[in-house]
This record gives sequence, structure tokens and C-alpha cells, in this order.
Amino acid sequence: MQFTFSEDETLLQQSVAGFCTTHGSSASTRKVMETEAGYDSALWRAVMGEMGLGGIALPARHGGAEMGHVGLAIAMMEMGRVLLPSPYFSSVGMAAQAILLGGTDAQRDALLPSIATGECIAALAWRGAGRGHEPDVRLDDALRLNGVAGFVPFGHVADLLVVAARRESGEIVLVAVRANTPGVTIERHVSLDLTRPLATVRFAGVVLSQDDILGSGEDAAAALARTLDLARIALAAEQAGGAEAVLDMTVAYTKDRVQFGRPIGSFQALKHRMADMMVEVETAKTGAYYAACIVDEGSDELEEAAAIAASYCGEAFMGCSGNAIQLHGGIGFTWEHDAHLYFKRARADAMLLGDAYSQRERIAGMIGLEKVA
Amino acid sequence: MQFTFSEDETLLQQSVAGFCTTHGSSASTRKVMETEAGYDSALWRAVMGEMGLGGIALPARHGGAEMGHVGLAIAMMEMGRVLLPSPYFSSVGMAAQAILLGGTDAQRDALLPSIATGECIAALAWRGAGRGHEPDVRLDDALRLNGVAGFVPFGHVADLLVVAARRESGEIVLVAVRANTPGVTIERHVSLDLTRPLATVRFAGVVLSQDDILGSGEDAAAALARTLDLARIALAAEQAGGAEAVLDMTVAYTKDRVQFGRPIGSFQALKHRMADMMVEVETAKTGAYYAACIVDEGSDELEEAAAIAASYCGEAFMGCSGNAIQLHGGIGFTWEHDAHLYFKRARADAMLLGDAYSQRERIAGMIGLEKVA
Amino acid sequence: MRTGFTPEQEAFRREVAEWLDDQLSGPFASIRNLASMSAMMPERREWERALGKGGWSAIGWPEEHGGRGASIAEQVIFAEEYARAGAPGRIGHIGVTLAGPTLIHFGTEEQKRRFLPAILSGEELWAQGYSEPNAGSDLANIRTKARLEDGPNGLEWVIEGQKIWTSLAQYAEWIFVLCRTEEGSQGPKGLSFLLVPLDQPGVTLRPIRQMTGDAEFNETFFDGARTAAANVVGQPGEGWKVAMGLLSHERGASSLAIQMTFRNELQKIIAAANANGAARDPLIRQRIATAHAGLKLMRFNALRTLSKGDNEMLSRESFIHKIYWGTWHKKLGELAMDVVGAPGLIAEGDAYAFGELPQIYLYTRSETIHGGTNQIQRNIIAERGLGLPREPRG
Amino acid sequence: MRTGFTPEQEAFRREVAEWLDDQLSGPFASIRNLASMSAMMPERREWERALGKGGWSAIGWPEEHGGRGASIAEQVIFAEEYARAGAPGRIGHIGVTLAGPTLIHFGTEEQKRRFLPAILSGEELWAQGYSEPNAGSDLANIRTKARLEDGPNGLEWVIEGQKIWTSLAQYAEWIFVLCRTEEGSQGPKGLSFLLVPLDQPGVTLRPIRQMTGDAEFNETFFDGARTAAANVVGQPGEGWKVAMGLLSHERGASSLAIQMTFRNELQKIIAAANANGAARDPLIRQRIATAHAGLKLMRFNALRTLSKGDNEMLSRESFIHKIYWGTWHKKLGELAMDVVGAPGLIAEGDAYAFGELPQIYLYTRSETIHGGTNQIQRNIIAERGLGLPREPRG
Repeated sequence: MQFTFSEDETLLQQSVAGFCTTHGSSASTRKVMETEAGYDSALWRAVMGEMGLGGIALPARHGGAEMGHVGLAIAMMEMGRVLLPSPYFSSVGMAAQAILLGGTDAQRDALLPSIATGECIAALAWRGAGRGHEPDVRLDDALRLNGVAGFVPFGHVADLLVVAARRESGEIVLVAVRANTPGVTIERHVSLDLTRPLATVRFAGVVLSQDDILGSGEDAAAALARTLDLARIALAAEQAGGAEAVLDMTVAYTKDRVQFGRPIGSFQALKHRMADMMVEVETAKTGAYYAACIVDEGSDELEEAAAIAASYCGEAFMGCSGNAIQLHGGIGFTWEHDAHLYFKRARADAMLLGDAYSQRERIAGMIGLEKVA
Repeated sequence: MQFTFSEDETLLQQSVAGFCTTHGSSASTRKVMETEAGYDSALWRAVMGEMGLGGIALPARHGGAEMGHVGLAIAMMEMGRVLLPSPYFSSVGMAAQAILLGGTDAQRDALLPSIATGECIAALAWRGAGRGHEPDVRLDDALRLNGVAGFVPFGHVADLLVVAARRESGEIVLVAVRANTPGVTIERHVSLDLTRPLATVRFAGVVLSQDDILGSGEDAAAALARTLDLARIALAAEQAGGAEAVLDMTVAYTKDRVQFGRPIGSFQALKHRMADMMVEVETAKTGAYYAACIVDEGSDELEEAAAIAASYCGEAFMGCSGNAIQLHGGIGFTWEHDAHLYFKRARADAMLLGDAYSQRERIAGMIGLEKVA
Repeated sequence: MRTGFTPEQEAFRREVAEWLDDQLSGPFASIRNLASMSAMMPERREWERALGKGGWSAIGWPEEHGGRGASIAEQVIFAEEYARAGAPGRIGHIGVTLAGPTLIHFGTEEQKRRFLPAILSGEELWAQGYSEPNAGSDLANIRTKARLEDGPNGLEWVIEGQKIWTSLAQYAEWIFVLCRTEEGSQGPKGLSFLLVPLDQPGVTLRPIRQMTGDAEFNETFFDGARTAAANVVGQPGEGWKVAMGLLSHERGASSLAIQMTFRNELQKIIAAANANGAARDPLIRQRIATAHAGLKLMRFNALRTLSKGDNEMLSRESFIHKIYWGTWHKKLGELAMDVVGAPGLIAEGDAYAFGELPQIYLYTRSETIHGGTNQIQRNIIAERGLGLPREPRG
Repeated sequence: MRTGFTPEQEAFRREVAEWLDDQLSGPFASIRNLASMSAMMPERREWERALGKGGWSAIGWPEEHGGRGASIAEQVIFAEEYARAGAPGRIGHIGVTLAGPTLIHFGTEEQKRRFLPAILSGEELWAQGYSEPNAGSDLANIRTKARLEDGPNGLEWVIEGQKIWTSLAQYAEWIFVLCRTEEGSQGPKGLSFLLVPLDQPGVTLRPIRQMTGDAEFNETFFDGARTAAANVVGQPGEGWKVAMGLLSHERGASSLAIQMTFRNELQKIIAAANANGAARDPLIRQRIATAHAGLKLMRFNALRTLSKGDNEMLSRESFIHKIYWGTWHKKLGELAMDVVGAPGLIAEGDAYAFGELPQIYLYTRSETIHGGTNQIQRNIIAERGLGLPREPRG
């Protein structure tokens, strides 16, 4: 039992934090978020190359650093703290995991190293464009893809798309297809979360080869489910980082801002609200760390840990970022203050991989609550 | 639009409030609640006789005062404020309404006047002894009653039982049976709410005559449903009164109690908690008044108003009485302080006629939320 | 006590509804059901004029000042029908509900003659100038200054300073400005309530973009702005009293109109939930039912306060409206977003502009802040409603 | 970072589990899975002695003082296995977790020799005397006084005053009492930390009946109570420092044991929900799932703090445990009651004593109050965890 950073992990955390503080200022984030790409390619190269974060949770064989999901969580938490706009979560936290879990050795060898270096940006297209969480892309027996995938983070800059589709039999199939394949169109949207744009990806008779198929049937369904759980855990770390950032921002502001002759941070109503935020922040961090450990330890509690971390951290970040706006008063809901950027990230995060309600319903099943007496 | 007391209503409120203040002290309530009867028969005669509250919502023909359900709400609110221990709600707020709505003219004439004067204490036995809300008493074709009814407030002192049962056909039937009829046994329980004891009523081959049957089938089911809604509205008024009482008690205590060199009521965290309580208290009163008006105006919004008042007022009273314990600190959870009496009343009230969840599910249906797409 | 209306009041309701429907089916069809506060400004100015011409602009004002001396019940009815008809948010509301009543109460005869008719007719719109960057919750901490000076047009107030959250100032002709006119005064003392024309070189506006992407509010800079010496309401130095009288007007019957807007929003949420299947989610059902119940209760809370008339405006329940509706609406915004689901994360076009339901989500974050934060509301409730001791000042 | 244990630690876990199971299947079967804190007292005293004899009473104490010097991981394991085995709540816990560690840290050699062995062996039980009627949240406002006097047994402290919430005092041999020993001193100054025998004429107990119907706590009146002059821990006048050191022990690993109790309660709630159909209610399902998630997170919150060791006990997360578990448990009580439904309104017999699940509902109302109210916890978190400014004193 050593539920605290190892020396390596401490070093990693410090170096990512240092990087994010230097390169993730509010001014630079705001500049980048106004661009069409939505990320800074020089920064991307630095994150993936110099920092080596692209392969953090990958085996060495695929260009990875073997820091595991705790390492990934550390990276995500620090990036979440500054809302670093980049396809990191999409490419490394989602798509690469799908390939690792769902692909053959040959496919991993072929695809993962360039994702790890950042040369190839990948994205996971797994759900339709509506409110639900089901794939809405079909792969017919002639290996043609048709349909729509929605809410793909940084889909518009993806080189490679990992797509969850259904065969005519209804079976899940995971495929990897280059974004520039004829018949693929990608539409970038103006997105609520300004720092992580979403895209809709449309497939119109996209012709695949057998090699593009990562896997089918139960294996693919399991790989997809596990990929989403791993993504939830990585996202939980980001949410915990974001929640901590808005708390720190709010503490600093309320120590400074004077009303009624006192710093407003000395008013008990505000202090207690921030105290409650701190409880949520620390528990969110715990939840993210714990779930990441569970992955690295190969525990069979992974699904449970993912559902716990996702439901807790998602709501904690939404709650804390909402409180941050409230406690900043008038300035808190202006465009020029960063509070809304976190608030919107929190909302988008909470909707990306299924809501807290559905995660808790999963937990209810796991702990033996019967649905029908 | 005159959504405030008329002169008559103001007078009624003042007189009931005066009575309750005089006769409903903590000391006398505590004395009464330790007795087997659980109420004070002299006080009961005064409430029903001198005060004339027994017939407040009944037509003059049945010995009523024709002050309507607003009148009943006023009485319940004041009694709720002091937790006056008496079978008033059970006899007047529940059983009398069931007879009025479900019985024939002859039955009303025979039964209601003595309930109005308080000579006859009636109780409504409508649900089984488990968690659900279905009758668990059966009336066979030979007019024999068998089964169990649970959670009958003051059932142990009832002279007359109005029972909701099912015929062999499954139809609802409402019957009125004297408590001393052979085959009826009534067990008083030590109850969570010390000021309103509950009883279990058992029927073992109780033989009825045709005259004991108030009504059957859809009419009886409708009368029962409406009776429960009227009871919910009366109870909502009690809950609002109880919530206001604990707020006032808490305000008085926190103005007085000094810690850290200040009255604790000057600490913002406590002030704000009490402010939130006040919002709930005033809205609960609004909800009870509004629903009572809706009844008296013969509006078709009665079901909606009952569901709204029940769900809101129930939770408001639970919340406020819980907060009252918290804000009183250590003394708040002692037996000798009254806070727990209100807390327990709030909990019992909220479970007596169906929980807030089920009331909100009713509302969802009324406002057109579809269950199956 | 009763919730219903008399036959005369119901007849009045029909009259209102008919007039509104005529107008909004006819000449003003283009602005019916308009959600944005900043679109279609020329049409909305015309609408203000039409209200004035029809005698519907300020029915609660006394007849001697051009109103109808409408009873509270009639004002309730008008507000409800106005919103039910889908009439647009009033750009004249600061004049009608704040400036006008203040002038009626505190103004000189000359001021009433000068300003009230143009408010009623919709010719002059008003903005308000209270808050400052350092006087948000702590309104008495005002730093904007004015001094009397002889100028080319006689004795004039000359104003220096900055106001913030001045809604609609870009469209308005006049602004009322609470400012410090006694050198060295502090807190609520030494303030005056000035009426200042906006179209002059000494006034500069800077729009404040909100998190919704819209710029509904402005910062207004006064840099030697001028107004005639006579344009002070009440005595110089007694502006606080005037402003506080005005703030209590702000809490009045207007909340009823907003509730009809809320009702329309809730209807849209229900429709969306039925359409996309969210209505089958038991938690969503509970939350929508809670919202519906909360809205009904909000209406009856307001009717309860209004039924007591002006004399008893300080009963406990009169303090709860602002925090109640702000909090209710914020929750409605969260519910709206949860009903829409992930599609709410995507704008409808190329601008940062979302569908109506996600927009509620963003917009409502400000509603527990502006017009007195929930924290300030709770202080007021605790101290004035419950008589709890004040917080020691630092 | 890792959540798992080493093979050596797992071996230790088996050893603990085996010993506990032997005892609780054998001589102590009658007190296995005992919910009440006040029942079966003679057996529980025996149990304390058995723990002492087996060397399990205070495994975290240093070996030189009779403990095992167990690592934090081992303490975690012991606490978990203790609760998992259904071993009874420890009536020796005030001695083992509060008095003992305080003496180890602040006591003289003589005091250690006198008191520690009897705590370890279960021969002497302890009670705590901090709170007073007027020193609840404001602990420094203590009025109980003691002065040194020459008596028949030499120099003695003579104590006058009243303590409240002295749990287990009716069973204990000793109580530690924080009292004012410097005439006219105020606040945290001039207090001393005295060790006082309970069995003497100057001490009177009055049980405090709680809303559950039980009387777990007492008021303890000191009316010329006496203890030897040497029975002061630390310097006279420096009792505050000693008491505060002790309070921080109170927040330690013991929360892990309580979590296993919580786990058992949650299991019972799940079983009840499955049995009576509450498990089909979607909201109940959500709340049970939330409770389960919250409990897991509580455990890992504690492990996170404990993993840092003593040196970093002041990191942010170390402040959250009390408010977290108190609040969690209170919600669990509400959930328990909602799962049981109306049957929870009825006592199981003729006494005011309810089933285990409703009992949680009643009992937990005190848990956000005693040991520092949630309000005080939030002050501590805000000021010490976040560095926010202090509230001005009145």
C-alpha cells in the first residue's frame, strides 16, 4: 500500500506541471482556441516529442514509456488544470487505447508508434450524432462504411479514425481508417467547450480492406467497452485537475477582492463553499488516482473504478466550476474571465462518454441490486 | 385574486394559534406522548367542541362549519407548529373525508356529525403493513373482512374504522366498521413519531352488513384517491407549520447562543442556512394554501396541487427539521430538546401517504412526459 | 383566500389578450416569440411606441401620470398575458419599472413633466447606472463622482467615473447614475441620483461579452459627462434613499412576467424530452416534475406577496422571490442541457450561438449573481426577514 | 502509486483474520456483530483484556511501550479485518487512540509507566472531558477550573465544573479533563490537561438521552473532585497544546475501521432493498450506487492521507475526512430509512428501539455535530487547508 506518488511519478508530475504552466497560459490558450485547428502544432510536438507524453501508457514495444495509466492520469490532470488545447486526450487517451486493446500485433506495430510520437493524430468515432451512446455507422458485407459519428474531439485534425461500427449481423466491429480516404467527410463544429472542438464524421460508402478491421464481435465489443472505461479514467483525472484549478483560482480571487471592507474570502458563506469544493476536489483526485492504479494493477475492479471515477469526477468538476463563476460574482460570467472556459469544459467532459446517471446505474448492477424482484 | 387570508380566516388562524400556544406547550406534549392513549381527552373535547374544528371542512348539514379546506389547512398548520398530539388529522383529515366522498347521504348523516363533535374518533385504514401503498384487506362475497392494515395514525383509540379493501373481483371497496366489532384487533406501536402513534389493524373474519359498505368499484377507488389527496393537502399544511416552528426555534436559539464571542446567529454560514430554510418555509406555506384554495374553488387542478404540495412540503419539513438539529449543535440531538420531535414527525408525515418520488412521478404524467416513446 | 380572478378581471384578461394577439399577429408578427434581448431593435422600438399608444406601456402608473392605475390583480393579468402571447422582452422596462416610478415618487413636477411622457410613449429609453467594478455586492462603495460647474449651458453636473452592467445602454437615451457628489463622503452618504443623457462626448460605452457569447451589458465610462443641475432626483446627497426606493420596485410584479417565459422554456424542455427519449429517464422525469412544481409555487409565492398590497411588502415571503427564481432558473438550465444531451455541445451555425435550451444553461449562470448575488439575498433574508444579527464589518 | 498490499502484508492480514475468527467464533461469539455501543459490557471488558493479552490492543504504539510498532499499512489491515470480522466496537478506544498516544507524546516516564500498561491490558478504560455546555464548538471557552491544594494525600488538583458528551464515562476508570488552572485566564491560555479517577465522591455522572432513545453520552459534574498533583500532562497552563495534539490523533487511521462498519450497513441496505422491492426504484438505485462509490472513495481518501505518513498530515486532503464521513453517513441514514419505508416508523418491541436501518437514520444526525460540527470542519478546511482569512471575532 503506497497510495501516493513514487519518485518517478513525482518527477513526471513536476515536469508536466512545469510545461503546462509555461506553455498553457490563459493568453496562449485563448489565442489557440480561436484558430481553425484549435491546437498549436509546435506545442503538440513538444508535448509528444520532448515531453514524450504520447506513449506514456503504451508498452515500450510500441514506442511507449510504460508509465501506465497512473502516468496518463498525471499528464491529463496537469493538462486539465490549464485546459491545454490539444488532441492529446482524443489521440492518446481514446484512439490509441482502442488500437492497443482491439487490434492485432501487426496493427499495433503499424499504428501506435506514430501516434505515440504525435506524427499521426488519431481519433475515436464511436457514437452517433444524437443523444444516445450507440454506434450509428454500419459496415456492410462488401466492407463499405456508411453512417455518421458525432462528438469526435479534434476529429477535424485527425489523420486516422478508429471507428466503432455495426456489421449487418448487428455485431460490433472496430476499424481503423485514414481520414483522407474517399467518402470520409469531417465537419468541425463551433463547440460549447472552446478548448476541445468537436467534429461530426460522415462515412459515405467508404471502402475498406480486410486489414483495416481491428476486430469484430464480442472481442471488439469488449475492447470498445474497455477503451471507454480507460478514457473515463483519463478524463476523470482531467476533471480533477480542472476542478482543482478553479478552486485555486477562486481562493486567490476571494483573498484579494474586498467588499464591505473585508476580503470576500473571509466571509463564512464563501469560505464554506470553498471548503466543500476542496472536499470534492481532493476526493476527485483520489478517485482518478485510484482508478488509474486499478488499471495498472490489472485488478478486476476496473469497470467499477471507472464508473466511480467518472460519475464522481464529472459532477465534482461541474459543481466546482459552477461555484467558481458564482463566487467570482459579475466578472465570473464574462467572456474575458477564464471561469467559463472551465465550466464549459466540465460540461462537455461530463457528456462525452455517458452521463453520471448511466455510470451509477452500472454500479447498481455491479453491487447486486436486483432490477426485478 | 385575493391569495391572502379573509377576515374570517384571520380570526380562525388567531384563535387556533392562541389555543395551541396555550395548550400545546412542550411540557404538556411530552406528558401526553408518554401516555398509552397518546392524546389528552380534555384537550380533544376542547379542540372539537369549544373550538369547533372537527367540522371545519364539512357541510353544515353534517355539523360542519363550512370553512372549507383552507380552514382545515389553517387548523392543521397551527397544530403542526406545536405538534399537538391528537387524532385530529386521522379522524377529521382522513376518515371523515373518506365518508364524505365515498358514502351515501344516509351514511354521511349517520356518521359525520359525531366525528365532527369528536364523540366518535375515526381512522382510515387504507394500506398494508409493508412498504407498498396497496390495500391488504379482502372483503369476500359473504361480506367477511380479512387481512391487515398498517400505519393507521391513532388507530388504537379509533371508535370507527374506514377500511379500504379489495373484493374478490379485485375491485376497491370502502367500508365503515366499528372498532369493537368481533374479529377486529388493533395493536398500538411504539412509533418513531412520538406525537402521532401508529397502529396495525387486523381483521379476522369480521362480518359486515350491507349497510357498512360505503361504496365499491370505480367510485370507491376515486373517493379513496381523492381522500388521500385531500389528506396530503391537510398534511402539507401541517408540514409547513412544523417547518416554520423549527425555523423560528432555530432563529431564537442562534440569536441567543454565544460562541467565539458572538451570537452564533451572526455567523454567515448559519444565517444563510436559515435564509434557505425561510425560502422553503414560505414556499411550503404557499403550496399548502394554494392547494387548499384549489379544493375549495372546485378546480380540476386538485390532483396536481395535491402532488405539488405533498412533494414540496414533505421535503421542506424534513430538510428544515434536520437543519434545526444541526444548527442547535449538541443539544439538538438530545431527547430533552424538542428538535427531534419535529424531525421525527417530518419523517413520519413524509412516509404516511406515499413518498415525494411517487408524487413527482404523478406530476410527470400530468404534464405530458411520455413513458414510452 | 382564493386563487381565482373575478369576472371583471377575466374580462380584462380577454381584452389584453385580444389586443396583444392583434398586434403580434399583425404589424409585430416578426418579433413574436423573440428569445434574444439584442435582436430586432428597430422593430422593438416601434413595439414600445405601440404599447404607449395603446395605453399598455405602464398600466400600473397612476392615471394622473398617464397610466391606468391598474390594480395589482390587473398588473398580474397583464404580465401573464404579455408573456403568454409571446410578446418580446421590453427594452423600455428600465424606464417603465424603475426610472418612471422613481420620478413619480421622488421627482419634481418639472421632472415628471419632462420625462414621464417620453417613457410612456416609448420615445426615450433608459439605462441604469448603479454597479461599479468595486461596488458590486457592496453597492455603497461607489466611486463615480460628480460636481456642479458653471458651463456654457449654465450650472451643470460634471461626472467622472465608470459604471458596469449597464444593460441596454447602447440603445437608450438616458441613464440614471448614482454617484458621489460630496467630496470625501463614504458609504451610502453623500451620493446623488442624477439623470444623464447618453448621447454626448463625455460618455463612452464598451460592451461586455458574456459567457453566452452575447454582449447584453456594457461598461459605461463617464469622462467629463454633463447634465443640467436640475437633473438630480431628490436632494443632492440623498441619492441612496432614492436608489433604495427604486431597488424595491425592481423586486415587484415584474417577476410574474418572467414566469411565463419560464413556462414556455419548460414546455420546450418537455417537448424535447419526449422527442429524444429523455422523458423515459426516471431522473429526468423527476427533475422536470420538480421544475414544474417549483414554477407553480413561484407563481403563488408572488401572488401571495402581491395580494397583500404595498403596505405589507416587508412580510417574510416578500424577500424570497429573487433567490427563488434565480436558483430555480439555474437548475432549469442544467436540466435543459441534460435533456438535450451531447447535441447541446454543438452550436447551430458558425457563430458561438447555441440552441435555445443550451442557451438557458449558459445564460442562467448570471442570474444568481446580477441584481444581487444569492449570497447577498441570503444576507437580506436572514437580517431583514428573520432579524438575525449583522455580520461584523471588517 | 499503488493500492495493493505486499505479500508480507497479506500474510499479516491472514494472521489477524485468523486470530479474530478464532476468538469470535469461540469465547467471544456472543459479542460478534454487536451493533449497540452499550450492551454486553462485561463481555466487552473481557474482550479488551483478550486483545491486550494477544498483543492486538494497540498495534500502532511503539514496541518500547508495549505496542507492535506496526506500519501504517499494517494498522490499515488490522482496522479492516477487525471490522470485517464483526468484532465489537471498542470500549477501550479512548485509552488506546487518545489517552495512550498523548501520554506517549507528552507524558513523563512515571506517567507512562503508571498508565500505559493498564490501557494495553484492558484493565483501565478511559473517558474524555473536553466539551462543556458553553464550550462546544468554541472549545477554548472552557470554564471547568482546577487548583492545587494540600490534602490528606499530599498536593492535589481540586476540580470544579462540568463536562458534557463524556462518552463511556459510566464504564471508565479514568477521564482526562481539560480545565482552567490559571485564575482569570481566557481562551486557550491557562488550561491544563489533567488525568482524573472517576470513582470518587467528587464526580457525578448524568446520562444524556439522545434522540435515538439511547444514552451513550453523559454529563460529568466535578464538585471538588481530586487527583494527584502529578497527574497533569505537559506543563500546567499548556493543556491546549496537549489537547490539540490529541485531537489530531482522533482524526487518524481510526476512520478506516468505521468504514468497514459502514460497508456492513450498506450491505444490509442492499439486502433490504432487494427483499422489499426498493431496489427497483430508479432513484433508490442511484442513491445506493452513490453511497457505494462514496464509500470506496472514502477508503482511498484515507489511504492517500495515510500513505503520506505522519510528516505530511497537513496536506489538503488530510482535513476532509471528518466532514466527508459524517456527511456520507448521514445520507446513508436517510437512504436506509427510505429503503425500509413505512415499516421503519415502528419500533421492534415495546421500547423506543428501532431496527438497525432506521437506527442509522436517527444516530447519524449527531455525526455532523459531535467531534466538531460540519461548520467547524469547513472553517478548518477553509483556513488551514486553503489559507483563507479568519472570521473577525465579535
